[in-house]
Amino acid sequence: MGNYAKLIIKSQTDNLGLARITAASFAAQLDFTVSEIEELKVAISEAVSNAIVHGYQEENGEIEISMELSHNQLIIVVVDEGVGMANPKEAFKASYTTTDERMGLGLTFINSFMDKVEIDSKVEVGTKIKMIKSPEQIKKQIN
Amino acid sequence: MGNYAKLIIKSQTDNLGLARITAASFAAQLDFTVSEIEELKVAISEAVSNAIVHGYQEENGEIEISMELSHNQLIIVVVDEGVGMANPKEAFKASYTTTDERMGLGLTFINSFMDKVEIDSKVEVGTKIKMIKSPEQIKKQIN
Amino acid sequence: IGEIKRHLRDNNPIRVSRSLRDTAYKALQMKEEIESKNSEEVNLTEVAKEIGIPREEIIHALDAIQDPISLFEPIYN
Ligand SMILES: Nc1ncnc2c1ncn2[C@@H]1O[C@H](COP(=O)(O)OP(=O)(O)O)[C@@H](O)[C@H]1O
Ligand SMILES: Nc1ncnc2c1ncn2[C@@H]1O[C@H](COP(=O)(O)OP(=O)(O)O)[C@@H](O)[C@H]1O
Ligand SMILES: [Mg+2]
Ligand SMILES: [Mg+2]
Repeated sequence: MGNYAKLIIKSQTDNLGLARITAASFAAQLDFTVSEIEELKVAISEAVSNAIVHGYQEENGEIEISMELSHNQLIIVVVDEGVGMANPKEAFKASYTTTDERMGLGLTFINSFMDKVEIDSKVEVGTKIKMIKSPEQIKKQIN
Repeated sequence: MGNYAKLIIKSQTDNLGLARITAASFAAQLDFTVSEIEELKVAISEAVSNAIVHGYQEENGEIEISMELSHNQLIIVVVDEGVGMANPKEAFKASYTTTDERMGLGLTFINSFMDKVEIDSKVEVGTKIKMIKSPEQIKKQIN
Repeated sequence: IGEIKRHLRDNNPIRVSRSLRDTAYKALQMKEEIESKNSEEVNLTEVAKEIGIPREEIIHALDAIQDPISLFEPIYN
């Protein structure tokens, strides 16, 4: 197995920056461009803020962010043990949101910035979102 | 309890920068000055590289870095499950080292940059180093 | 003056210190420079090598000079 790291944070908005910087620093081991790193940071922010706002509904909880490198791929998994979702597929729809004042674009952005996204969620158990991205440069070399 | 976070990394020199930046971002929640943050980063680097070089002797292993805020104090604990030490007190002596090519100043730096340092170590079990630091600014206000 | 100082302190946490700004500025300048030569997007590792600053430090610096992403209106541009 390649390099990996895991960050566990309290479910607090304060910790968004921490999650973003840690994931981006880990990602920097691959040859990502500066803008790919920015995309990654947006994806992490959205996934972690979903865990804080929706998963734990701003209550106390822990969020686990696992990072792994495997064959020039970055694999990031964000897990919460919050309220979960009955139908995670639906959450991917653009502008789908269960919170009035929000825009429902978080998952849409995650989807467009990452190569592959999988959600696994169960009501009252929690949510796991797995996101994969490789540097564009590598993808070009392979093709 | 105040905010906390935990980072788990593979015992690889590649991950030193990750540990340093994660700890620095976490620490930024307190009013540390730029040079205090730099001091902190040196202390983390020394503790984590000791775990990699001495604890795991460059072999595979995991290092856990726990960070906690409590009453304006930053508490950082670095744990390895490596070879451990028979006499951790001795390790604090300036220029004490068990590796020829090293300078034996890591723990001396940690000691001078942090307010309080405790080592707990057991041969063949591992080593735990706890480091505490508060912003100078806060200490002045209290006195 | 006390109030201005407090305002500056409250709005300029450690994350946007002078040294972080300098690092971010150097990184962005080098990025532009390499990209104008190669007309291709440069990766972070190259920028880090050119300016002799570790990648993680550049990430921290670039993150610090951005406006914090709001939970309700994240930056989408
Ligand atoms: N970690 C999570 N736990 C529970 N529900 C979630 C989680 N992440 C997303 N959701 C659900 O998916 C919806 C869409 O998420 P998203 O696209 O980020 O939009 P928004 O956060 O603006 O509502 C949310 O409104 C919420 O109902
Ligand atoms: N995590 C650790 N596991 C085992 N031994 C350690 C650990 N940290 C420090 N030591 C011991 O303490 C000594 C002094 O450490 P340090 O002051 O950092 O100097 P140096 O790393 O240059 O040897 C090391 O040489 C080693 O014998
Ligand atoms: Mg969202
Ligand atoms: Mg040392």
